[in-house]
Amino acid sequence: MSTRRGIFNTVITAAFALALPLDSALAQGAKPVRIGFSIAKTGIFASAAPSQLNAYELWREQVNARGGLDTGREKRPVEFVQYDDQSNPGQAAKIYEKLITQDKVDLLLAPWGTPTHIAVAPVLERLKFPMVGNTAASSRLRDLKPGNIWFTTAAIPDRIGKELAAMLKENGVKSVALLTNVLPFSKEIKGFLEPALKSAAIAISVNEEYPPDVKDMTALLTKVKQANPDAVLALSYPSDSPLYVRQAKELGIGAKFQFVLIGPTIDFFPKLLGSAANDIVTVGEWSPARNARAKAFYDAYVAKFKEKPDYLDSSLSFLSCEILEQAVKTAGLDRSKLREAIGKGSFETINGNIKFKGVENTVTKTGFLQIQNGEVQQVWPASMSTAKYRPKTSW
Amino acid sequence: MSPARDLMVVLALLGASAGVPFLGGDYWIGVGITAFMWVALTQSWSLLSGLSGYVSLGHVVFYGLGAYVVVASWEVLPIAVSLALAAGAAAVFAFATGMPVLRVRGPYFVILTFGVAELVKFVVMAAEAAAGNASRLILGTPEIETLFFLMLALAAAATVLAWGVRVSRLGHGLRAIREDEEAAETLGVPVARYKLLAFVLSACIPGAVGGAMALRNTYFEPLQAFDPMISFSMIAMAVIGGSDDLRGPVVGAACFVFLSEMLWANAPQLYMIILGLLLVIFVLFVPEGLCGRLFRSRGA
Amino acid sequence: MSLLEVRQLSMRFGGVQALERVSFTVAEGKIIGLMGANGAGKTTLFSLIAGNERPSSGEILFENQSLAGLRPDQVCRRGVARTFQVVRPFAGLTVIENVTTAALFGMRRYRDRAQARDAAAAVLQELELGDRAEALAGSLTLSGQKRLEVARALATGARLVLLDEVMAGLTPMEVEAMLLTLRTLHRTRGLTLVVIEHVMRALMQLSDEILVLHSGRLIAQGEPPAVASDPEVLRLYFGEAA
Amino acid sequence: MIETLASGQLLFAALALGATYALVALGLNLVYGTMRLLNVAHGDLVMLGGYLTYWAFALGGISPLVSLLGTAVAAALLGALAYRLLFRAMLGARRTGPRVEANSLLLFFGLSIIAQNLAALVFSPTPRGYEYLSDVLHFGNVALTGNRLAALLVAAALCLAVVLFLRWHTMGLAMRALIEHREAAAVVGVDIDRVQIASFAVGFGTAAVAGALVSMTEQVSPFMGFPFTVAAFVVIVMGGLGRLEGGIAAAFALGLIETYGVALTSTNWRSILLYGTFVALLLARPQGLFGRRAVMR
Repeated sequence: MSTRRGIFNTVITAAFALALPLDSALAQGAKPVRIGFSIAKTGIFASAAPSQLNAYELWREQVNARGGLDTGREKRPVEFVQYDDQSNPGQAAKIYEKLITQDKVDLLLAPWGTPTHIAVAPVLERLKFPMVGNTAASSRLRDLKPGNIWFTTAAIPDRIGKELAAMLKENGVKSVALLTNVLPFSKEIKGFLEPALKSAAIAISVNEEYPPDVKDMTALLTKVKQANPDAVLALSYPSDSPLYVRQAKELGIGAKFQFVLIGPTIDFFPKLLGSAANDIVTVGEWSPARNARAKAFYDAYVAKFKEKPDYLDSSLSFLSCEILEQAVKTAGLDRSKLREAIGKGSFETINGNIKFKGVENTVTKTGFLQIQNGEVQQVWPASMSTAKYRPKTSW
Repeated sequence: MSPARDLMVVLALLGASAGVPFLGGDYWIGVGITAFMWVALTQSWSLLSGLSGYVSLGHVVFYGLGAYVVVASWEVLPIAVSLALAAGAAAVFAFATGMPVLRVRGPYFVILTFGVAELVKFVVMAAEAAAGNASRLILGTPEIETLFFLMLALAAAATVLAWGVRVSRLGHGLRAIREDEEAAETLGVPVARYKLLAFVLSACIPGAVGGAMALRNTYFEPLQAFDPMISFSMIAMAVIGGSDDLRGPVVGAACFVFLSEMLWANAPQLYMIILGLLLVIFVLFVPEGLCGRLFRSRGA
Repeated sequence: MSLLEVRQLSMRFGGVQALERVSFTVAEGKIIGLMGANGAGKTTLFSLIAGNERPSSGEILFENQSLAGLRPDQVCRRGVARTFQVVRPFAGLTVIENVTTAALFGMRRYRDRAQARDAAAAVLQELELGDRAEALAGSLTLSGQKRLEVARALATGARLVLLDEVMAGLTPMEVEAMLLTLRTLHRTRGLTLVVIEHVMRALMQLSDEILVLHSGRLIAQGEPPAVASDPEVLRLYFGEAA
Repeated sequence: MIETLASGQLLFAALALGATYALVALGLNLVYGTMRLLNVAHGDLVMLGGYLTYWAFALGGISPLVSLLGTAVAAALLGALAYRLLFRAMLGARRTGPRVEANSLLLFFGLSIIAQNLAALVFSPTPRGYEYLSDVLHFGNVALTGNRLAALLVAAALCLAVVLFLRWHTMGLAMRALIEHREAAAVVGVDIDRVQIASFAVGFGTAAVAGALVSMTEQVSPFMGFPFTVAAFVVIVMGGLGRLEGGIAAAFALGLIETYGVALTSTNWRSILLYGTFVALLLARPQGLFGRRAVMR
């Protein structure tokens, strides 16, 4: 019994010891600018979050290497205050309340994912704290009250639906197979894509949905193979995108236009699938070839993390930092000035010029990327293209 | 052991924390909501599992159904009505499934309840997909202070309910069922009826809590509303606090919330690991939980 | 008048015939001894009467009313209580809580918990468990747990109590004590008892009447001296040694 | 439609799926059968096996089919260690039967959280993948990638090997004896401690090999294990807890149900079919599926 009691006490002591605040170890020198955010270190979004966190960390490193964040009067080092939201939007809302009211951070960066942004928005609104969002894409975002939150992405489902139909039409696609993961982003795209395809006179010869925990697609793809459409549009997530590609290769799906929604721009995708990943089209409005800043970001990211950035999330996350940095330079850390600066300003980013109208970035065009010989190229729209679209002729 | 005194202590603690909004500000209100949520959920879980020994690993199903009801009736029904409906839906579901599910015992019951919760999750998901939805967003939910008091009321209600069951014939019968179901039945305990009653009673408050959390999250997606981690957490809190003690869920929830507040600030990555370690240590060395260990109430 | 009547009772488990057309009656206020080798069907008979198992065919009447289709808790509330051969205490509850359960839920059905507790305490006194009331039931000795089984059965307020080997595994002194207790209870409470026992001498002393089961069939019944001299019983039950 | 159902392609998919399930469930079943421990961290061993194989390939260029031997041995050692450090004490501490099972579930859940988050901490949550044997082979009108075929063959061979081991090897016989009746096994002189270590070692080893095979075709990530745990639970409930051959048969049955069920209905029904089968089976046999019903005496 005494041993048990001993172990018990040890546990309690250990728990308290770990829980002791370490704030006393705060850095000396110029008072740092503290930037807070929540990140999904655990839970169902955990595997998606690093591409965002890495971009943040790269940015912080670069800013500090430049002597700090320029607040208009002085340069101050950047320090992050970050908490794990356990992939729970409610938890994220709580964290942003904490960041603003307890930690009294100077600035905020965005959490990962649409639901999390949406859950955080009312907090920002109530506490009047501006934040540049990044990895959120839903037409419902426009329902949010503008003023304290902005969205940088152009990959909003209604815009994707319209643009994808246009791209398919231009490339002579007459029929498609539509495979949709029932998760929110892909379902919403499907909702906008179906009417867009109809008005572009493109037939949907196979229209199927599948759950996020799918383990085998043979039955689904056999139907696709029999229908033999001109294009397959796999509205998929990172966990099932490789499954689609692998089994499409196995069955020799002949469609020349292969669209895979989320996954192809993540580093592991081509490593896992090799040549099968070639000529796959995916959503994205950024590539390293976009401009000089983009190339520099890409190189720095690869050098630091030994893997490629995610063309969607990493670039969006990084450019939201760039916007914040530029807004702070003109407005300082005063929240109302900052709000105005972000809302009305014009920013140079790794994805070119960005301006907001309401909550939305209306400058950046919705585009599509294609993996060509292992390189990711912008193939749509023409005004942003770095290469020409080419049909997929082999797996 | 004086359950009435325990009830007073717990209610006094809850009542005292009602002052948080006036002292702590938004962040602490949020912490309060989370803490009350766990008290309400764990108290409800203990009512069934702590007393009867039927360990439910699927309690999130009631929470998820409640959330779904509130979100689906958003802007159709008044909030008070949809919250009541959320509790009702959870109770009805418990009543409908309880009969067959509660025939299954021991570890089979544990994995069966998990299976039922997952099954319902995927059915809701398929139903939502068929209706063309994948997630729902609700805008214009009540202020955080309102939710705080709502959740406080739910925690208090769960505590009173759990207390009422503990001091009643039902509680006595459930304990007998936990110790030996057949012997209990032979001594006159209406086993099937009591188990079903406990199941239904332990379902209604999680239903309302799920509804309230949907208002807090302003967002509904089946994968999150039916997240099995919620079920696991209820069990872990009850185990750490002590599952056959009215104070156990409060102590367990307080430990979790305290730990997560302390740890995510300084060691966010370690939070889950330490949580896992605590669970292991308690199961191995302190199976009676903190309350059982600290306020040992029975003669041995 | 007969308190319990068993008519043509049969029970099959898979291919095994556990009981075959057993019929007998138990008059009110009597003590009936049930004998038979292991596997003869004694415990099965108890399980059928108490509602733990459903008979394949046949009928059980208690106070001239059929017990068919009743669950164990319903049978208990009619006034039949049983003990278990392998003791089944509510190990994690205290001794008094064990007995209070029976007082609350059995035939007596106290509405008031304090009254139920008082009744339980009284029963514990009768079984000389009064000083162990607050101990956990799991911590009792085997003798104590056997007494607890009896105490629980009594606390239900049952008129018919089925005692399944409550003296097995006890020392001779403990057996004597238990016999004394049972007799006292029988006298003071006017209980009707059916007793399964392997301690033959005890059974003969205690019972008004003996039933002998063999391979599921009732092969003899009558007063103890008559049964003890029945040639078939001697051959089957006592083997060559007799 | 008929054409689809009759095609060898679907059958191959069902078999490949079934073989993975069989291998994962085998270890879970063994550990449950011999010790009544419900290992909800079992899928995390699949994750571990996946990572070991990935790193061997990424850093050392070692073929997964070679490194899986090392992976199996490493996981087996981990299993033996886990038994020694944690479970021997727990099994030794006398509590009633069902509570060991219920407590083990919580215990393993704690370990699962630790394993997943430790992996996230050490390997980062970024998914990893490598390409191996990805050329498409054709057999008649059935097309399949080399890695899937290899995974199917290795998994099937390993399942067979374990079954033969249980049939013919002395230790295997002891394991079966333990599964049938713990006390009886001890009485006839089986060294229970050794058998239990062996069960842990074999159980952990086979799960890690399954992970190695999975990593050839899927990306690995710290949280990939749980779906495997779930599938394995469905399988062993279908096949009968502790019934190893039954489990293997059930795994292939599940592969068939999943593949053909989805082909006949909709892919969206996949999880509903899976959990529906699981729940229906448990409800149909409420006394548990461990072969025999506890008869009350």
